[in-house]
Amino acid sequence: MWGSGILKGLAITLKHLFEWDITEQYPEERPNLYPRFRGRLILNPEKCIVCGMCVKTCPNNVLSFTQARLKEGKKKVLTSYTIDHQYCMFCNLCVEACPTGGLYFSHDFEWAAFNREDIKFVYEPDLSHLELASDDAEAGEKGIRASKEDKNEKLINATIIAIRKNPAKALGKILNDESEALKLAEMIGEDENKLRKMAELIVIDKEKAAKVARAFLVKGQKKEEG
Amino acid sequence: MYQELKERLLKNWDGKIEINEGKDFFEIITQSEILFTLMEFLKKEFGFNYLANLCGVDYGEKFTMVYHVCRIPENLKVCVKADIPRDNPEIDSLTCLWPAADFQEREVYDLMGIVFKGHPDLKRILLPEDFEGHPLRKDYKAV
Amino acid sequence: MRGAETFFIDLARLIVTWLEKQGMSPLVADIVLLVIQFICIAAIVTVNIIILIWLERKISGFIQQRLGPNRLGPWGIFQTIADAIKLLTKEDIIPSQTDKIIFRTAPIVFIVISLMLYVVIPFGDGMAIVDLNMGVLYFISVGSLGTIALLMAGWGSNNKWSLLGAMRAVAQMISYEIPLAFSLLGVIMIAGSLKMSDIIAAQNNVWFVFLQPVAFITYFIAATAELNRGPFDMPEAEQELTAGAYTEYSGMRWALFFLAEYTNLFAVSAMAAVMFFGGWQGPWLPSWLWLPIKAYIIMLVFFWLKWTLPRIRMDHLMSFSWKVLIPVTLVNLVVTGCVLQFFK
Amino acid sequence: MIESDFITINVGPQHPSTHGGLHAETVLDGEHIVDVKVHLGYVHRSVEKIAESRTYTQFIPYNSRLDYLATHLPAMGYCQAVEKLLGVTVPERAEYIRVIMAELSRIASHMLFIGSLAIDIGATTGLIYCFRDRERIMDMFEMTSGQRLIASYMRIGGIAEDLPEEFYPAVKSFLDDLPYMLDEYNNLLTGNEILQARLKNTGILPADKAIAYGVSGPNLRASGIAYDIRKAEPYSIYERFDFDVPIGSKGDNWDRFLMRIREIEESAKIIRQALQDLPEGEIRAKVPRIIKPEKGAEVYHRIESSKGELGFYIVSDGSEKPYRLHVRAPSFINLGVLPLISRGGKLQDLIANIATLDPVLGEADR
Repeated sequence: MWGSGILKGLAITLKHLFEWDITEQYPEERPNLYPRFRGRLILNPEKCIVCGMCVKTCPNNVLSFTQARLKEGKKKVLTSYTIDHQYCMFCNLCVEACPTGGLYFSHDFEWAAFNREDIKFVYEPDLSHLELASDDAEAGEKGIRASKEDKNEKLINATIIAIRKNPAKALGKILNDESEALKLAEMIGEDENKLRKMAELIVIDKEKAAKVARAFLVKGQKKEEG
Repeated sequence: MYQELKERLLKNWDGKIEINEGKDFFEIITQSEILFTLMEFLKKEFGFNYLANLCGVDYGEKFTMVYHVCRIPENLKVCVKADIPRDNPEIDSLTCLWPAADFQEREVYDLMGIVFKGHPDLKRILLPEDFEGHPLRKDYKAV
Repeated sequence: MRGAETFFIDLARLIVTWLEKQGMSPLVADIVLLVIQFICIAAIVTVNIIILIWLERKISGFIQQRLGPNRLGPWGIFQTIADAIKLLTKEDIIPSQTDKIIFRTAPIVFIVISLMLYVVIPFGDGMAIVDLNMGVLYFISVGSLGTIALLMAGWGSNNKWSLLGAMRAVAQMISYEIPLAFSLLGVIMIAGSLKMSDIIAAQNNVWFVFLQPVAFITYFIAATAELNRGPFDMPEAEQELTAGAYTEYSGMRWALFFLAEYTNLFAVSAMAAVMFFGGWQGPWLPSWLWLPIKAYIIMLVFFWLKWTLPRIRMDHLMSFSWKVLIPVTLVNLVVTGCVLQFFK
Repeated sequence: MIESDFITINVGPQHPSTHGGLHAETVLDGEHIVDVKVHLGYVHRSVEKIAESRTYTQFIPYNSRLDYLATHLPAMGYCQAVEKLLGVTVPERAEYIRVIMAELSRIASHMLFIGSLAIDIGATTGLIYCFRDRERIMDMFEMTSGQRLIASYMRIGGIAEDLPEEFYPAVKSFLDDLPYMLDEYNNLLTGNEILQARLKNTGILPADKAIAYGVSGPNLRASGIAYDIRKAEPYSIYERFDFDVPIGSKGDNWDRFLMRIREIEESAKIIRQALQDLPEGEIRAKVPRIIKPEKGAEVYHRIESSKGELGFYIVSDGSEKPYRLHVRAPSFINLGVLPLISRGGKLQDLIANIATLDPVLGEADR
């Protein structure tokens, strides 16, 4: 009251006027970084087993890579790895996801650049001494998406075999009635094309597969009647 | 309290509403036509004075408006849901009951495209005025 | 010691005698001397401002536990010079919707008015450029002209923020003119003269700050408001009016306002030193050093206040002037008059 | 005859004291405010839409970007909402660490509030002192999570990493120094007559209006309503701690300012208790790598963030991504009351009103 508060405030500022300053003079004095500090995201290619977990966990599509298979042993190798730092949120999810500890954050924080491309990290190992499987080299170009398609292909083949072996069980997944499933299997018969299409549908979109199967059955029934 | 509320609600709107007593919220599923009277009833008769949250959910063939209403400081809480047909997304505005609904309804209108009848100033709030489409709808395609 | 004391007076005399030897009439020689003096003042003011700006930034830095400018030169003393060069070379932007003539003249008017204040300030024993016998009156009246410059700036900018700032400036400066003048009246009553040299001479035995403490405080507050410094920086009010009257100004035009503010600051502080702290009087050092020293100490207090206090609200500011300061100064006047009459 | 007219000025989106991209279209009669219209959306990032294309885990770092001043609070709210959806129980130690982090975030946010209020009403130095002290909390965040401002430390089912050794002395010394820090703020700001004159009796928000407008958090409590979700509906382990809910009397700017200072003290109390009881043990519950809540499950989880009631409404469709995620952002709804409390005041009060409502535009616009 009556200016005493103002005087108290003035005393505080006067006290600090003669106090030691706390500014950290940055380029000369280096900041004290704690061990967990997240600077630049670094890949240790030696430890990478090309599992793609980091790409799947990244929320912001920072990471991408391409892969190839060795001719002998079918071991996967990395052909390139890209970390686009401009989208990175430093959330640490990829580091936590990496099963071998191949990704980590360094303490490097001074990486301002003039171009967006300059803060992109691209790792391209020298693979000339390795013999790559020829067909996989192409697939490797498409990277993770290719591997996904690869996976689908396997599943489709498996489904075709399953339908041939036990149509009631395999087709029963999309049709409720076992007798209907058997009928459908009969109608598909030995037609490779139809079989493959059905298997594809089952793998990619089950609901659509069910619809198609039902339509197919109805059509078949009409044919029989007509 | 909740028991009394349940009895009164069923007495007033038997057949038109459905009541679920979840572990978190006392849930009332109602229809968009009677939403306003129901809310008015909740506010006037049971003193639910605090509209905590409202938002819309796009379920494909229909929208659902979800309201979380509380009575404070006692912390009694009710969740009210009302379905809206997709081809005619209209529902009564609650701004005259709770001014808190003003901004939130504008947000739902902006992002979900639900029209609130009786809202004093129903304009886009987060997106620019000339924006086309309602991004939180499931059929919205981002370019 | 004698030589140092009269150095500037001897120099002036030397110049006049030399000019007269060249065959000039005494009148012309005097006019030439005046011109030289005014140029000197402009130079002193400029150098002074460079130091002042650096000092304020340094002080504010220390108060806030920062270092202040420290990159250019030792302790950053060349920072202001670098800033001045930057401001001078900056593109001159005049927004298209402004009232061009008023917009352009406002900063010039402001700086000229603030330079005019220095005419009556006695920098040392017998070192006022013109020792007017109504010096205090001149100071007050010229000082109040600054309002017009701010109003011109605000109006000419054709910007609503600037206009609000200008309106605030006018309201504030007119209200604080009165307590400012009233608080000086007490001093004038004791000294019995409006002449600066007489007032300083009257403080031979005791400084007026001890005889008129209330007047000093009211003068200080009113002067802060007159200078538009924090906590009374209404017309500028960065956080509310986004720099108020100066919003549209940039580069050197803006710098002129800035210069004028610091010029005013020094003038008002020097005035406080003259009126309350015995002017150039002081032991050991020559008289022309004492006044700047006293003025600088007063300015440090201005800095200290600005970097401590929040900005007062406009209506509180006005009511503080009309409801507190003016009654207090009036009572002070009455008491001074009574005491003077009693001891006569 | 002098004609007079109103002036319309745009306070923001580029203005020194609108705390980001807030745009208040203000109609002035001289210095008096006739009307204020709030325009939002200048930092709209469609977080709710982003959530629909991210898995539950991937969405965690986006939360801290909502209220970047209290980084752990929104992340904690979101993780708890998902845990509620899954029915996961978080280990004791993780709960305690979460509470410590949340309360530290609250202190950091409130310190910034005091500082930014100070600078908004012209006391530049107050800001620097508050930032100086907040820096110590930021250091603690860096120790624990590696990030200063927007740490992604919370995980579904617990936390990312255990506390490092150097954290304990740091937090202890911070808590020991906190009373001195508050003393300094009180001497510099709270006791200052100019500040009191500017805050007292301005921007008055009566209790009934506050409730009707959905105002929550310290702003609601300043109006005299003791409603704190930590007490009213204890989430996490808040029922184990002994703390008070400070309430104001009038609901003016002054009350809202005091609320923050007193809440810092209460938060410090909670942290002290949590540190004392901190058990050893697991820091993360067993949660499947791919999180798929059951189809049709939905949850509305709310926590007491530093700004008010922060709610997450999540609807699941059985897939690994949320079907719909709605954030009930307290800043957004608190801003709705700005016209009400500003009308009839002065232009300078508007600045103080914005400052004491404490909006974070990242959260308001989402």
